[in-house]
Amino acid sequence: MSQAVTPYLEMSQAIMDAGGEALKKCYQCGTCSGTCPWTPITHFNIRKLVRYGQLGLDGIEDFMWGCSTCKFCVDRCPRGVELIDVVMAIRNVYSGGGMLPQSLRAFVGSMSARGNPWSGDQGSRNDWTKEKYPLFSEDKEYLFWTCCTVCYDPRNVKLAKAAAEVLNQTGISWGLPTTDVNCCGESLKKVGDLELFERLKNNNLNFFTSSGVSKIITVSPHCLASFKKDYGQDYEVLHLSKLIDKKIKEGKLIPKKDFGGAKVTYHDPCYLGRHSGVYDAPRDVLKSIPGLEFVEMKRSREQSMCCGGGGGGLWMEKLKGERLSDLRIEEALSTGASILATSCPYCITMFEDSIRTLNADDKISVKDVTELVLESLEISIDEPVVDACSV
Amino acid sequence: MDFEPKILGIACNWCTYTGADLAGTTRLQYPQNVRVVRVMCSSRINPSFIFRALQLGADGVLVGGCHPGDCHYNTGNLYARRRLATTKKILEFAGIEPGRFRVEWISASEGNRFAEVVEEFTTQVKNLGPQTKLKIQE
Amino acid sequence: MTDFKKIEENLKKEAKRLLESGEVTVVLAYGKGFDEKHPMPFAAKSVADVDNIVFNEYCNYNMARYLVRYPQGTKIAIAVKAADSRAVIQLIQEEKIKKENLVLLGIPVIGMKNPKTDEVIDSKTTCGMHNPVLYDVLLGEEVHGQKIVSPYDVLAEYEAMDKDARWQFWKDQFDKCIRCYACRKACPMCYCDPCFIDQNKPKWADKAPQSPGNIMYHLTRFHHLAGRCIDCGECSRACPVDIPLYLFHKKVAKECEEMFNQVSGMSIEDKPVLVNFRVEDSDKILE
Amino acid sequence: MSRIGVFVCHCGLNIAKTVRVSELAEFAATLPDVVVARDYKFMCSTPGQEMIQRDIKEYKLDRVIVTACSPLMHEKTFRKVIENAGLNQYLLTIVNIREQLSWVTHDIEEGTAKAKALLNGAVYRARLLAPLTSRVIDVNPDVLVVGGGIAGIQAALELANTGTKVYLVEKNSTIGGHMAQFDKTFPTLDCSACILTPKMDAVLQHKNIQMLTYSEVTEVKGYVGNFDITIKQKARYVDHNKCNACLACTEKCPGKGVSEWDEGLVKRKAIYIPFPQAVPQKPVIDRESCTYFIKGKCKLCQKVCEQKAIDFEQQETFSTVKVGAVIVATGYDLMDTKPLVQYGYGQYPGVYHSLEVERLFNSAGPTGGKVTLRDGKEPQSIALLHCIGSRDKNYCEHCSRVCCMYSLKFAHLFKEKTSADVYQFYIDMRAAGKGYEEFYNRLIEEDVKFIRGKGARVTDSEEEPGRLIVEAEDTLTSKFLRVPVDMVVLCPAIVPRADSKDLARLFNLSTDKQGFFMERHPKLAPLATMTEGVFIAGVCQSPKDIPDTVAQAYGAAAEALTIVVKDKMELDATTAMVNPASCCGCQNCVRVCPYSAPSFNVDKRVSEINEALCKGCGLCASVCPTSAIIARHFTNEQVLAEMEGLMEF
Repeated sequence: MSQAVTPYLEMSQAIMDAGGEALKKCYQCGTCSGTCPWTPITHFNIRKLVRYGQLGLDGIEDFMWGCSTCKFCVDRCPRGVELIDVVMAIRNVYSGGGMLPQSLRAFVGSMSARGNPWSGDQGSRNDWTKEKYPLFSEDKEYLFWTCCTVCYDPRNVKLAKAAAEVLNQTGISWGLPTTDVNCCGESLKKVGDLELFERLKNNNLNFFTSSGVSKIITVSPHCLASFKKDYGQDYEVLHLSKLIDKKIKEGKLIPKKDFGGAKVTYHDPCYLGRHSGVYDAPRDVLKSIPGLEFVEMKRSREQSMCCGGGGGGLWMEKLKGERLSDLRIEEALSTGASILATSCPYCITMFEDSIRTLNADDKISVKDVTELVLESLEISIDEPVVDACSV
Repeated sequence: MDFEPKILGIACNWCTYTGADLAGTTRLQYPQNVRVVRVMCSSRINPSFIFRALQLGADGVLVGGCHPGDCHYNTGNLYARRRLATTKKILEFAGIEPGRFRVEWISASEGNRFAEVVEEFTTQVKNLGPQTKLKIQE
Repeated sequence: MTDFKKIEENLKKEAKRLLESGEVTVVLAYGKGFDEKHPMPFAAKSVADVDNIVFNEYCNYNMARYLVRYPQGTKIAIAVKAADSRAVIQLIQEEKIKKENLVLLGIPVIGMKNPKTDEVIDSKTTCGMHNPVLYDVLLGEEVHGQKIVSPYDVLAEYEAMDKDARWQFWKDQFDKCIRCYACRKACPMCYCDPCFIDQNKPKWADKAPQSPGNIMYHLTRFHHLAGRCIDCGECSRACPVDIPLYLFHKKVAKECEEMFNQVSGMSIEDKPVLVNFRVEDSDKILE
Repeated sequence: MSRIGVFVCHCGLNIAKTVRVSELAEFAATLPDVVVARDYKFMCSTPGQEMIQRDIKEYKLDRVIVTACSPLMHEKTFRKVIENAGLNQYLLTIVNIREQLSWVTHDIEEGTAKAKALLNGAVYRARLLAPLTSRVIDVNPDVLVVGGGIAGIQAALELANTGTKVYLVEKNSTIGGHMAQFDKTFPTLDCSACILTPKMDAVLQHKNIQMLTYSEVTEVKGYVGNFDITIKQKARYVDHNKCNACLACTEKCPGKGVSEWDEGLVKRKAIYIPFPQAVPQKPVIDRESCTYFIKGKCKLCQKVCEQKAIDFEQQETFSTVKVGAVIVATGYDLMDTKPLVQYGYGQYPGVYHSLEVERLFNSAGPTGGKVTLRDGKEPQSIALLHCIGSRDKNYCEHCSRVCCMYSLKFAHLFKEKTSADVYQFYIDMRAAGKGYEEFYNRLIEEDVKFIRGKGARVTDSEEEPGRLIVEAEDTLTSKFLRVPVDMVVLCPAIVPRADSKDLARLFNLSTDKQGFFMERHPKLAPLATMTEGVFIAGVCQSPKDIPDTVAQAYGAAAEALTIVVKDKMELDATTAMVNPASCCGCQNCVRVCPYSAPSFNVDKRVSEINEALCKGCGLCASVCPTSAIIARHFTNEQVLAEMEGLMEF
């Protein structure tokens, strides 16, 4: 077989047409790939992806799915290339050609059929509430937008409950979406299925409009970023950590429980930090909890490392040694912290997996900032234990 | 046929006129509705020039000067800012669409800004339609 | 209520004293007209003239109008109501007159009337102030306790109009103009000689009383008076076809106050706003 | 009735491509007062110029309209042309149909239509033009040079050698600039001091140069030919007339300041000369680090000074010089790289910027020319990181032009002075200069490791504490590299001086997007500025190397000379005047003029304008309510007529 290839500029044009216009600007300096957390551990190479895109070359199918859209490269790029747009465009063009990897097919299929990535029954979206919390109505100020992951994933349901309880303590009026809504579609868009994303988006927008929503609280930074950047509407969208920080500073929430000097470190979710610019609020919240000793990891804030769960990464299988979350857990462990706090359900899922595979359960636990706040308010969300005993 | 507005541009020699030249040197493309009168400084612009231009049938007037602080004559554009702002308020209260008169600071190095402003302003005036209020009917 | 008789007495007394002592050579005040409703601007040059001085609720004229007619250095006493004193201040700012040559006979007053309509001139058609801003002698008790009404309130109705309606309103008004120039004649700030509209080189506008020339005349005049008009309303009262010029002047004054944070004729230390600037003026004013 | 000739230029295809030029000429012939209209391929060529001159005579033209490129390009050319044909130069009108028309549209219909409107406006305006007489002024024969780096030094010497008196202002206490900080110069590797110090000395010795060190320009008045420049002499606290440069004071001084000259790598005394070859060889006292100024007592220097030259009471002084022309050569700063946290400057002691490294090589530098790290050890491995902040949309978009080459020079010197491995992390190697590519080849052979990939991050090594790791992708192999090194050298963007905006304001210069001073024309007038009589040279205009800087200095000297060599010069006649018959005495003109050109004649009750002070901005004309002020060449009638013409079609 000949090694010679010919540039295939129609492919290049197709990528640009799909929103990857920015690939024209790239001068291949390698800042992106040198910055990308994946380069050292996988064969994914963002610079090479752009280069292949520029010339329309074949052969990127096996590594184009590696990007977790952490935005580190975009912030550093000296040419202002919107690399995430390029990734989305390339994925769009290729998945349009039926080249979706196996592990993402279930994800996209579930999104298409059920409107959520977890193959959950749409009608049972609010089952976790046990009808304890109100639905949104016009007289409520805030819509509490529950991410699909906190509705369906058993670990993250705890986060949903914690969030709901904390919201009740803040004194604001809030309600939940009905089960008609679906996933915000953020990850789906990053996977390149722009058409399905539009459908999900419009469905959600219909709900917002018909029920008179103007202020939204999200528990997942992915929903936050999506509503702010991709939905193109003028809603006031707030991440829960910002609200909690505000309410603590106003004296509406008063953390009481003393953690007795437990060491906590904080992982900046890419979509809360680099994508949305929220760095201080979750830290201030942690620092306001009595008896928690706050330590920083080496890579923090703007320099934070990615957990690997963005851009569809949460649904893709990664080999051991090719997982960013493993590296991040090691970094957290090296600080001596016993609690790894974060503010994103994806990060929680990724880290809990890693802790299990690294057998670090006894050394560190992952908590959402909201869960720690609830604990410090000395409110329990555990199911009544009476029944369990009586069995 | 689409309405093609006539726009009078008045540009100061040192910044905006030079910037407009730069747009040409770098071959930027923009709509050709603006006809530019060159004056030495934006402060040369008498408010009556603006009223008169509208009477002569200009659908819009675009004034360009150096950025405040960078005036070739030190402070000329700082006076111009006040005088042209007042002109704008008078036009507005008389019932002339405020979108027909615009003042922009465009430096000699901002060829792209010039092209951008002309593009924007032309679209804006196009959307407002022909200016008939002050135009002297033959 | 103002005691007009008392003020007239005081005015005569002061005028007599100033002329007698030679402190001034002329007293600008008001004299008898063909009836009580139509007093006249009056310049008393001798003690004998003083008897002809009157003051009543129809003495609206802004006597500052006449100051620039006298040769520089003439010692003048002038009767000033609130707006009149602001005109004097504005003229001092513009270096047309000097404070040291003036004796300001301040008249605090409420209840001045428009002789045409017998309506009280209030903040609607004048600046709404009752006490002179600057004076040397006060001829009556200062007025206090009046309800404070913004002179700009009257604009609300016009500002709320849609721009086409507003254009139609002003076009109709300006179309009435017969170009008699009574407005500029009555205006204390209109001292230009020659007025731009009378020039042939350049010819800024047609001189015939037709729409285009009328509009050019009025719009340009509004700009010339921007930040200088002291809102005495004399232009509108002088207008034989009742064009409410005061409305436009008020609007420009309001905008100038908002943009430049300065009110005309309030301090002799100020510089007229359109021949002045601040580096920190915001570009927002151009939006 | 005037007689107008219209000359439409094709400018090759530049104009003719999007404007139907012959149709435009035919159209022109139909306009009022136009007696002849022609089009021609290149109107600025000799045959084109001769055609205009012939027609002026043949048709008795009294107005000429040239429809061509921007007036900023050839107005002067064509003014000469018509003047040589006996017509007053101000009777020329240029219609800009190239920069502002044919180059900004592709549509020939649109182009031709707009050209007609513009031409019509020009005809209307031309009919009202008046002949103007240029003012002739005396020219001051002296020149001011601002900035005592290599550009300023070279320009000053050139001028002085022609017999011109030069004032050389330098804000530091010595001349020499950045070049005096360097050890070697690329690509020839000659010693910077060896080629610079003789020139510094020549400045000191030259009878035609008055050196004003530790000084700054604070005010600029006047205009070309007659500038009045106020210069602040900062307080040195040492009387340089008395000081005999024995430097006993600097030995005794207990004060400790940070050596700016050594880029903060070492301390210096409070009374000091920046480096041994400084010119002048006379110390100054730095208030910030002087024990006396901090604590109120010490005065050791005063005690040891036999000349009694120390004067703690000295104040800053101001003087005014009069000059005919000015050369601005104020150089550059390096960009502060601290905000680029990924490179660890200021965080890791092993990370240096390029000027610090220059000082490490220099035998007069903090290490006596030995390359050692801050802990005194010799580095075993060194990484040079190109394009730090340069070619970067987030910081400076421009290429700093010299970094590739000085990095090669550094690599060579590292190889010469240490046994270290040297890595270059680059995006593109730019070696476009005489002998530069050859130098690059030489360095490749010296076994410098070139890595094509921008350095992405510098971090400390977990395995070997104290070492640094440079992370980057080698884009040629697509391998992610982690290179352990002892020393990282950042090549930061070259940026305008921090105070360049202030200077631009003083001299009325324009600045480009990055803040460098703008030349009048990028190709044809690279040293002139928008301010007549003010020229620029060196890196203050844009990043460049020493050969280019020196070449510009020669050029700027020649430019300045063209002004001061003449006793008299013509000034633009486009000033304002007052028609006293129309002046209402409002004095608005007096209030607004930035140059105090108008004054009020109290006796006549009218304003008058001093034309020598007037710069022709026209502000007074627009604030004059009675149109009594005539802004020559931009009169109300002329502007109104042009507007009318433009709006007619």
